[in-house]
This record gives sequence, C-alpha cells and structure tokens, in this order.
Amino acid sequence: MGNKVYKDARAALAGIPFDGMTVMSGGFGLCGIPENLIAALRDSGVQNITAISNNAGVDGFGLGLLLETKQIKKMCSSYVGENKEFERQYLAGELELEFNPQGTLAERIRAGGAGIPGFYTKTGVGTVIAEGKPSQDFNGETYIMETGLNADLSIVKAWKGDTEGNLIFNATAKNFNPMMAMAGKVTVAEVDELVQPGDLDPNFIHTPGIFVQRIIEARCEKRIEQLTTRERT
Amino acid sequence: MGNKVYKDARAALAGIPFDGMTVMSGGFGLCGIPENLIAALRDSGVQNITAISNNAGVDGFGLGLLLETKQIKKMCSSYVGENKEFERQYLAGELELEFNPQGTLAERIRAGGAGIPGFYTKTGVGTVIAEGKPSQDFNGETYIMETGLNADLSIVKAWKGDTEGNLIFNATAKNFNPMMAMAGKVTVAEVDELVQPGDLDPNFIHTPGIFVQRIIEARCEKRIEQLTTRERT
Amino acid sequence: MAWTRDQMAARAAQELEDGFYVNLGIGIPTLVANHIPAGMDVTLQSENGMLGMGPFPYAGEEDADLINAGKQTITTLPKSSFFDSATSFAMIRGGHIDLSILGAMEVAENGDIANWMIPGKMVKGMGGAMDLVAGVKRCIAVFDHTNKRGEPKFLKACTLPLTGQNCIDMVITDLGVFAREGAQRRFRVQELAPGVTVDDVKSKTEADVVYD
Amino acid sequence: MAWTRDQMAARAAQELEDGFYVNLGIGIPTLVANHIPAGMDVTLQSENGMLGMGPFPYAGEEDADLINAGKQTITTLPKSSFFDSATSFAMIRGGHIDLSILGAMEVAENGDIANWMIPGKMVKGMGGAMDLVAGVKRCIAVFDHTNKRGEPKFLKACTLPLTGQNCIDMVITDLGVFAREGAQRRFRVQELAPGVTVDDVKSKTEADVVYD
Repeated sequence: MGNKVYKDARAALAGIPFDGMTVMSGGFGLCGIPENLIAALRDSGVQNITAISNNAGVDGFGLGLLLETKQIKKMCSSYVGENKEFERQYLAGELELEFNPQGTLAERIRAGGAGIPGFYTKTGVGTVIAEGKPSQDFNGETYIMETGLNADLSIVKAWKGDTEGNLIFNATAKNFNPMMAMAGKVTVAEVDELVQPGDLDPNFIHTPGIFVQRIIEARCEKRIEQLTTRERT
Repeated sequence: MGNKVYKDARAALAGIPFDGMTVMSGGFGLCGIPENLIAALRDSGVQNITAISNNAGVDGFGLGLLLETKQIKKMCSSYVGENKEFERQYLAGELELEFNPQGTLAERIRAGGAGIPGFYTKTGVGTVIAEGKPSQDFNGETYIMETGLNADLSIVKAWKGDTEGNLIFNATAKNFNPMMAMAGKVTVAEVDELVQPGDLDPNFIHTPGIFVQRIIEARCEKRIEQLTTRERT
Repeated sequence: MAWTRDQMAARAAQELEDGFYVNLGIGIPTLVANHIPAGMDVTLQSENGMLGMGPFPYAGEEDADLINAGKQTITTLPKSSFFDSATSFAMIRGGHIDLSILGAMEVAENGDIANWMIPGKMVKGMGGAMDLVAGVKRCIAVFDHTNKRGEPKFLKACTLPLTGQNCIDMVITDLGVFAREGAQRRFRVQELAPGVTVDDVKSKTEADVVYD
Repeated sequence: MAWTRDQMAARAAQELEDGFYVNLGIGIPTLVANHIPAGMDVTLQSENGMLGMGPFPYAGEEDADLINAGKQTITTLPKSSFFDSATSFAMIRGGHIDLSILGAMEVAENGDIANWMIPGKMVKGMGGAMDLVAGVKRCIAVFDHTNKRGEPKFLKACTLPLTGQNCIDMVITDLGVFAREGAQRRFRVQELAPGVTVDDVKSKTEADVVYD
C-alpha cells in the first residue's frame, strides 16, 4: 500500500529540495502557514528558491526564516509589508520581487493546478501589472492574459488530514492552501490532526487526497499578527 | 431584512423568465437536478430557451419536460444520449446543439462565474471542438481558447440550504450545481432541507449564500437511471 | 466644518442597502461596519476567505485561524461561510460583491484610483485592491480631501501608479460627497460637510467636478 | 486464441501500480476494477465528482445521489471524497490522474484516438472523453482489434472525428498489447494473446507497428 505518512517535516521533505526550485507556501499573513515544513525547508539548506506565497512572513517567523538565511532568490506575492529583513534585502537588490494582485495570484495557482496555462482577467488593466502582458477585448471590455503557475514543491497547512491525503481546513486558515496543493508537482501537507480514512466525511473534504503526496502531523505555534479584541460591555 | 426564501418553485421563479433567455440547470444525468424548478420553468411558458446543462434529461423527466413542450431552442451540453425526443427534434432540425467536452463545460461555467472571459485548455486540440477557436502555444504545446459562460438564470439542486442561501450538496449530486450557482445573474436553489443560519458549519459550506438569490424547500423524486446492484455473497 | 473620520464612515454607510454584500478596506472604510443601520442585512466579505464577518472577539476568545484581510482577529456570525482564496476572488472578479469601500491616495476625475504604491518608497504590494476595484459592482473611495501638505488628492489625472482605471463611482472626503452615474459621466457634488462651501471645495480640488 | 473481454480487462489491470489514481471508461475498461491485484492501493476516479469509487450497492441500499460517470449506482469507501465537476476536471486536465483506460472506435499509429462520434449517426456527445485523453498522464485504449466487418480499427490514420491527438500510450486488443514509449515513438508489439501469431496481427492491422 502506498504510504503518504511521514514521521516529521524533515523526513517528509527528504529527497525533494534542489537549488533553484520553485516552492509554493500556503497561508495568508501568518494564518494557515506550514510552520514546520518551512523550518525543515530552511534546514535542508536548499538555495535560490523562487517562493510563491501571498505574503513573506514576518522577521524570524514563517517565510521570514528563509529570508534571514538568504535561501530565497525571488518572491512572488501580493503583499510583503510586514517584514523588515525582506525590505532590506529588496532595497539592497539582493532579492527579486514579482507582485501579483491577490486574486490574480490565487487564480494563477488554481489554473496551474487545473492544467490551464493562461486566462484573461480585468484585474490590473491600465496598471503596471498589465505591462508586457497580452491583452484582448471581450464584449467591448479589455482584459489581460495571466499565466498558470506550478511549483516543484507545495507546502500546505491543514487542520485535519487522513492517511490518504484528504484534507480539511479551519476557518480563514484555508486561504491559498487548497490551490497550492493542486499546483505542486509534489505537495506535502502538515496537519494539526492526522486521522484514519473514513474519519473525514467525504462530502466535506476540501482537498482530495490525489493532490497530496506526503503528510505529517505536527504542532504549530500559530502566531497572531494583529490581536484585536473588543471590550465586554 | 432581505429575504431569499420563497414558498414554492413557481413563486421562486416569478418575474424571472423571459423568451430567449439562457438557463443553466444543474445535475449529471438525473442526479442532482432541480426537478421542481424545471417543472415550474415549463409551467411559466417561457419560449426559446438556451439551456446549458451537462445532459438533456430523459423523455418526460428533467430537462426532457422542456424538450417535450419545445421550449428549448438550443442545448449546450457534453452528452445527450438518453433522450429520444431530443434525438427526434435534433435530427428534424428543430433544436440547436452545441457540444462541449465535459471538463471544458464545467470550467467555462466556473470562469463565467469568476469573471474570467476566456481561458486556454488542451482539451479538444486537433478535434472538431477546436474549429474556429483561437489557439496559442504555451511551453511548446498548443492550447485552444474557450470562453466563460453566464446565464440569465441558474437553477440548482442542493441537499441543505439555509435562509441566507448557503448550500451544501450530497455525494455526486454536487456535480455542476456549485459552478452554475456562481454563473447565474439570478440563481434559484431548491433544497431537500431548508435550515436556519448557523445550522450549517461555516467550514463546510459548498456554495456561499452570495451566489444564491432565491431558495425553496421542495421534495424531489430522485429517479435512478441505471440501477446497478451486486449480489450478497 | 470638515467631517471626522467617523463621520466620513457614517456617510459611506448611507450607501449601504438591505441585502448587500460589501467589502471594506483598511482604515476609515473599516469604521463603516460600526454604522450599518439596525435591522439592515449587510454581509461583510473579507477577501482572505470569509463571508459574514463578525465583530472582534472578546479578549481570550481570539482564534489564530480566524482573521480578516487586515490580519486582525475576528469572529463568525450564524450566516458565515469560509472559502479558499480562488473562490473569494471569484466572488470579487465575477461581480458578485455589491459594494467596495476603500481608501485612496489619489482619485482622478475619470474614476482612476491610486492607492497602492509611491515610487521611491518601499512598496508593500497591492494585496487584493486591484481585484476589488476591477471586479466589484460599485466602488466608493473614502479619503481626506487633501494630503498633509494641503495639496488636492482628487485630481485631473492620477500621478501615482494606478490601482485601477475608471472604476470609482463615488468619492467621500472630509469635505463632501462626489458621485457620478456611470463610467462616462463626470463627478458631481452631491453633498457638502456642514459649513463647507463650494469655494472651499473648489480651492482644494483639482478634478473637474460639476458644482450645481 | 484471442482474449475475451474479461481477459483484456485483466491484461489492462497489469498496468496498474500501487498508489495510482485511475479513471476507467465505460465497457471493457469498467471490468478492470475486478482485476486490481489484492493489496494494491488503486483509487478510482469517477469524473462526475468522486475519488475512491466503491463497488455497486446491495439491492435496496442504492442512493440516487451516488452514481458513477456511467450513471450506475455505486458506493463509497473509507477514503472517498466528493467534489464538483470543475474540480473533477481540474484533476484530469491538470495531469493528476495517473492512468486512463478507455474504449476506442479507432486508434491511429500516431496515437490519435476516435471514440465519440460516427458522422451520419445521432451523436450522443463526448462527455468527459476529450478531457481525459488530453489531460491524463497515461492513456490505454482497449478495444476489439477489428470491427464487426473484420476491418482493422488500429489504423494509419483515424477516419472518424478525433477525440484526441497523439495521446494513446498503449493499445490492448483481443489480439495483443501494443505500446510506445513516447509521443514521437512507434507502437511496438509487446505481447500477443495465446496462439495469436504476428502474421495474424499483421493481417488485421493497418497501423505501422514494430514487430520484433
């Protein structure tokens, strides 16, 4: 029986990293990021990563870990505002950066996973995002073409997963994870809770196991970036 | 408070049908079809419908009801093999037919709902499906462009829905329903069970209420096309 | 007297309608949530993947898995649903959101908006702003009428890199409300803050606006 | 002696590998499910929206909401998951399915396949066949070597409208197995049914096949 379960993040990445690889990493801000797999990717020593991730983590956490060690050559993101080391490296010309509107990024990743090499969107028409991209009119409106994205490795974070790789996500920790799972040549998932086949309701599986090649159960710190509360009245 | 709940299928369609309209109707075969809304659409007397549906029902059931009464001008489907009246009308030149590969049809509908007017696929390259469609090479492979689809009205069938329009589907009765809900200017859902907000787990809602404008609870017959069983041994 | 931030938010809230699905940007637009009329059914979308955004949690009840697009901890409502980023932006790009209320650095008389980068400064990224202005049915920009140096931000043409072209339908500033009825129409003064005169506005506005 | 339908299915099942995700077409391909080696983990996809297709239900336990792509009632397995048609074909188009086994009216020596329409006859539609042959990593066509009139179906070029171009990797007929190692390569006889000779095959094959 094909076994997708690995004992920890290091074991789950064994044999996958190579210098110059493209890695998709799930999460929005620090919410729903594969903390353990990011740390294991850093420990693998892999260099010159092109990282596709909506954000760049914060200093010393999330993808910030890989920025500190300069293992990332290029970021493909929609917003990178929370990371000082990122800013330093970028202004020093040590880091390449490709901005994508968030919805375009999400759709490019889904497209990559779905075998769609290009699609048209009106997002970014008339802005710097449109520069150099083919455009076409549909029903009298102009749209630009964006391309599908794939990765050599996708690392994603889920709430529960079974040994077949079926995943479910919790609340807004879902975000980019399901599409990235689809777009990785190899997808490795870390889950809060690893369960047996049949423990997840087949009607409510967010990511079918076909999109997940390796899986680990691991504890996450789950840092909060903007703790915001209201007064009890 | 905006109220999406209607008392029956006839009431839910009131004011929507017009001659020449485009209607998307969910389901695969007779599985997951909006039986009551199809009947109400027939009863509305609307003419010259362009129907987008993976299949065409069977004689006297599903979209077969609208074929019998010749209310359908054109079908946009992937497979129409189970309907004799369809065949008769088509061969007599009374009915237009546009075939789409099933995956292309599904993706065109999703694209329409997602504001994507065109996308590239390798499905159908070198076949009659590619005729007249723009093609483009990506990474040395040829792809054809397909366009997004929208409808004046989408009628869908769900398992449970709440009064906010949030829907969940059961098993393979999901099929085309979620995408069609996204692609209708107006989407009307019929559900086996209408529940209150909070009765559905927000993590496991298949179709968020934003895609559903009207909803009814209605009993379905749920016919089986190919009853296939095995022997107890 | 010019409106306060909260008054601007309250004015923007008057544009809400029963049954609306709305996306609120960061800053003043966030305050609009406090001014939704009682009994009006408005559903807030958070583009990181949620419909039916509830209020901030009580201290100790925060959930790291439940945040809004500003990365603040939030809560659910009975009607809430969660979805992935592709579905979230399918809603936005597909025109399913009724109204987007967002901040701006500049808005031009042709409806262009710039709110994501200042050349020469570190660029944080556009996040979902370009998708929102391109996809949402109606966009309202809320911003101070002038910048810190007293210069107009409602311009003949944007000087900063655009977030979107010809997509703003209404401008609400501390001085008043400016609306147009279509992408080919001119903005017209619809309302002025108490004590603000047309001449006040004219002196602080570069855009060619209709003053009736 | 030529293989029976069930023997053809059994031969096709030898192409399965542990961990494979597989889509089986209607007809002989459906029978392949009966020949999955014990202990081998193979997951069957049904393109109407299911992974982990289980056996037919016992009489009285059928569920109208649970059918396969042939519209037959089926059951779940512990590993099963359901999804919508867009996701189902994202799997197929995106190359996530390891193997598709499908029937054919004609296959050409360049890997073209025709299996969906005969001009002049009522056309039922291609269903998911065009997506499968274009998207799945490896495609095996299973069909009788000749038609009812004894004419070859493994041809120099397809005469019927194509389902897909240059997409078949292996042909299994009642006479034998023909495989190629890449889209630019020729098909080669890999195995013959017991008692079938190369001359038998040559006389019934139009395609330019390598016979070693």
